[in-house]
Amino acid sequence: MAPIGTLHYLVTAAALFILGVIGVLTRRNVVIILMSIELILNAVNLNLVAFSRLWGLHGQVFAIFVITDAAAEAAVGLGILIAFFRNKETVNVDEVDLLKW
Amino acid sequence: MQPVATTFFFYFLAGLTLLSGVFVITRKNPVHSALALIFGLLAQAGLYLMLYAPFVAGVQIILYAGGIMVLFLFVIMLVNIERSQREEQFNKQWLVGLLAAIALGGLFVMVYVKGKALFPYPIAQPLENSNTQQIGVMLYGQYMFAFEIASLLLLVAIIGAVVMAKKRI
Amino acid sequence: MLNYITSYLRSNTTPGQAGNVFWAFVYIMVVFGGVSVAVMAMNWLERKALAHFQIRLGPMRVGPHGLLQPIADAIKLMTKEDIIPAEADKFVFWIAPLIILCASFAVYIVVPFGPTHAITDLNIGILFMLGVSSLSVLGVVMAGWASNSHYPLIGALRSSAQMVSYEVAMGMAVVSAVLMTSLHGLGPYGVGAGTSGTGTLSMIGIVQAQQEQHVWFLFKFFPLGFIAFGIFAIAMVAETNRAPFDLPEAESELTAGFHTEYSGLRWSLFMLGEYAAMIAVSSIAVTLWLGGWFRPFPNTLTGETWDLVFSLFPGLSFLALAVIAFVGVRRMPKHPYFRVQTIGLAGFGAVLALIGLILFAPPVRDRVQDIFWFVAKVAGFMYLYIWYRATFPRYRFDQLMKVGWKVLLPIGIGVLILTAILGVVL
Amino acid sequence: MTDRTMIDSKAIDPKTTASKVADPYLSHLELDQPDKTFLDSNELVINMGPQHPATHGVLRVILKLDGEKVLGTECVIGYLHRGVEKIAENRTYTMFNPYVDRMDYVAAVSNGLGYCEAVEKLLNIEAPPRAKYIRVILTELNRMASHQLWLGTHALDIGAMTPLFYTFRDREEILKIFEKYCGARLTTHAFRIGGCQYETYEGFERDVTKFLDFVPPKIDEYEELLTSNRIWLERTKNVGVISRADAIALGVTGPVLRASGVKWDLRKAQPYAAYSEFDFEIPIGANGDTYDRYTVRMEEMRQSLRIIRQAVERIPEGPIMAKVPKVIKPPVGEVYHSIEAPKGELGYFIVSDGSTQPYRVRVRPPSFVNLQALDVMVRGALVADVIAVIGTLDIVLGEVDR
Repeated sequence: MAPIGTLHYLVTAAALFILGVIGVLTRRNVVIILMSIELILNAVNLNLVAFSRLWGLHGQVFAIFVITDAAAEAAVGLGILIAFFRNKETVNVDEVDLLKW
Repeated sequence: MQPVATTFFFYFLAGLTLLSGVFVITRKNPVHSALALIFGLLAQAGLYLMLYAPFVAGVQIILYAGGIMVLFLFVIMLVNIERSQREEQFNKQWLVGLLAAIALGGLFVMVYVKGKALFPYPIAQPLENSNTQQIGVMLYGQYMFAFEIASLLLLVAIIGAVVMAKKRI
Repeated sequence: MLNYITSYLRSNTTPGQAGNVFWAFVYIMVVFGGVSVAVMAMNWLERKALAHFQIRLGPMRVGPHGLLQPIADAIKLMTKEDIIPAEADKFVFWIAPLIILCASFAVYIVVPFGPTHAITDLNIGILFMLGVSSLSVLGVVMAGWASNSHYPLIGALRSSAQMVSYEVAMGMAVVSAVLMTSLHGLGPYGVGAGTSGTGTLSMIGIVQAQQEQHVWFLFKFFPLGFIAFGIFAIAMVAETNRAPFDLPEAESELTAGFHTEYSGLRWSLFMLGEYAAMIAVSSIAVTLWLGGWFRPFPNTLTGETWDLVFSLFPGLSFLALAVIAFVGVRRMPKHPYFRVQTIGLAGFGAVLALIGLILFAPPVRDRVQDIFWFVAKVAGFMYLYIWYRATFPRYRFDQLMKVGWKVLLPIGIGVLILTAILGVVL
Repeated sequence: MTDRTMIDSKAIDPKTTASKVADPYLSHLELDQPDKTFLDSNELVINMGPQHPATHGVLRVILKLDGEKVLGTECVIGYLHRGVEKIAENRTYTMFNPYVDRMDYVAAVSNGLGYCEAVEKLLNIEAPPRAKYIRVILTELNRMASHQLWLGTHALDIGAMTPLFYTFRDREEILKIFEKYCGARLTTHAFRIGGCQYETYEGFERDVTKFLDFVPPKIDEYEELLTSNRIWLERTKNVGVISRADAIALGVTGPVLRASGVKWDLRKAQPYAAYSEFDFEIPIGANGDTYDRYTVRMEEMRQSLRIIRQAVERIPEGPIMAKVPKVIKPPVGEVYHSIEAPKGELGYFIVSDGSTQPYRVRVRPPSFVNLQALDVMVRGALVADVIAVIGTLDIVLGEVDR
């Protein structure tokens, strides 16, 4: 077996990213879409950390920022979801078709 | 650690990550999705450890698996999931989405094949024990401004989430 | 191969750091077994101590003074019917106790029982401990949700809110202790002043920092370390869902909280996880504030004589337990019906005495000392847990939140800031 | 919009929504919006009991919750209904006497006292002084026992386990005295119509005096565990408040009424037995919250001890039984007699048609009336407060359901 290099991690991250994109594009449940976004962010993180192995720690610092961002995104996203659910009684993203209610 | 173990653990953790990703986007029940995502995140923390990024791994566990996922589970329980399960799971443009994703994947493959030389096998580096400390120095030195912005962002997110989710403010 | 095994013994690091898989495996087995035994002992002790608080006898029937009661309980729980409610989500219901169990046992990877007696020493040790122990929230939430019933759901919501809230206060207290590792300011003995160095997150490193600074962090910057410890000591009780913060399983309100629908082995996994988590957080407190594996008074009572005296403690304590057992033998009723029990208790006492005598042997003595002091300190916390349970009424949910967010958290932040300021000034 | 119709046609989801079953008990809880979830208000309806560790038997409380906040309660009773009042119509006056012990089984002596005095009033006879003193001693001992049991279970409901065992230890001494006196510990059947059946046993006074010396430090011990305990204060102060006016309007009696600041105690207001001859205080509270009810009951225990001490010291010699006809056949008429039971006003309304059996017996149980205050007391409070309030009302389901 070949030794594990950066490329291995990059390929893993790319696959994870694609999975996330598929999730966002095809699912209708808002919760799962948000989770898919987390997958995408994680794929980015994996890339950053893998690169930080080659080119210094900046990648890791950025990964931490990305995690912070993910936390903020999840909080706001889920807050919107709850507000949405309270009004429409559904978590189907296709139903989000009004600008105002 | 021996190279064999490294290889094994990489494939194991990477496989777990991808498998859980697949489960996340295919499960009907959001709780199962969330469970899969948790395992994926933990596996990814393992991958970070293998990349000598213990601090990121720790943050991943404490924030992602322990914090954000609890938030997700909470919300899933609050919204009526049984109903959403009965609905159609995939939207009408799933084929287009799939095509777009495959195109994206093709792009990645192309980039990696063309730029393989850019990503050399990392030279065996010594164990970086003070890694965490350097990250701290960087966060509070070079990236001070970004760090403060991030804290502001979190504050805004807290307020935003409260405003959104609360019934009567 | 043999060399691979023995080479570790000559090194002075943990097996994880030495990269010695064999010894790491041995350590994992020992720690896992030890914690399981400790949980069983804790079970017996809690029932016994609680009973004596409450002028009862507690378990008396299975074995002398109920010593075999935990084993009998374990057998009972294993043979009980394992019920999964019809409407439950089978998979999640099945995996929830395992999550809790794994989370609370994984923590022990970095618990330092001695300078070399840990499975490994991560340089993010304390972060790892906090992170992994926070994972048990997931198990609680899932158990409550999967049961598909009102009481468990409310219990799960309560308990996850509680655990998440108290984690914040706990984190603040921990950070102030971690900060102290880098501040070599004036300890009570004025040693090491002005040599501010780098801090550490590693569990062994934290204890060693206390050694270098010649002070337990409990007494560092006097009231500050003490307050931080107090915050942690309160938050850890809340974190493990024990009285007086046992709302998630408040018997009188929610029957049994998130594990209402669980029975048999699965239920016992919850209990195992809970007790293991109690021991784990106590060991965090011991490591961070009470000098980990160091004996008491390392600064005032110095010298060879005192070292010798303190090194006799492990053996002496076992001998004392043996004496208690023998007194129990004397007090056993002389009826033939009790003969087996009397012999059993005498045998138990003899085993304890034997262990005590072995612990007096110099080579064993030196190696076991660290572990003994660590375990003794943790045991003190375990006793506190029981004491709390016997004494306090239960908080109401909003009061619990109030205590967490409006009392502990601000104090924690204040202590953190003051510690930082003091560290810079001194 | 196909999903919409699908949703509406589906059965409601049992996890997060209220059951739509037409339950007569639930009518006032306005459950007409069943398809709501956790996010909306007025959604969660919980059945607390009848199998619940904190409802003191078989009380079923239907709680309508908004999160943890209580929007309304409905008590469903009758799980322990044994038709005591109906039984009375088929028994002679004497035969019915033991049955009353089974109502408030933790204060059986008080029940017996109320019944015997009611019948005596109907017969227009009076028990001799010595019998009256014995009655006072036993009834007050029983009040102690009842309050001790209340304290233990109430503290247990709030989460303090230990007081339960302490109170049971001390209650045991009272039960021992009962056992020595009449052979029974719980449902004593201590009194007869016209007096007492048994003369006090040899050493009765010594036992009681010993108990009187033994118990005050124990009461201090309970108070030490609870009275100034911070958590206890937070759990009980301003919890389940009932105002003076509300308490009177709801007909609440006993310590619950007195904690709201009404100085009403039948032992003083309408003295029965020998109570007019003793000197004691009526403790009252100020706020009518759970803590006041606790302090009132604690003080009542001490006052009981005071009464018992006076009674033991002054107990007169003489007969213990008045002249009662062999066959009790009261004149046609009706009578209402009430006493201050540990839980409040215990009243007996007896209608006689001149035969050997009562035409109708109606009991006014204090627990039943006090229980009606539950809804007022817990509205807007949290679930945990419901537990505390049920505990503080000190209900006995045997008496509520009869």
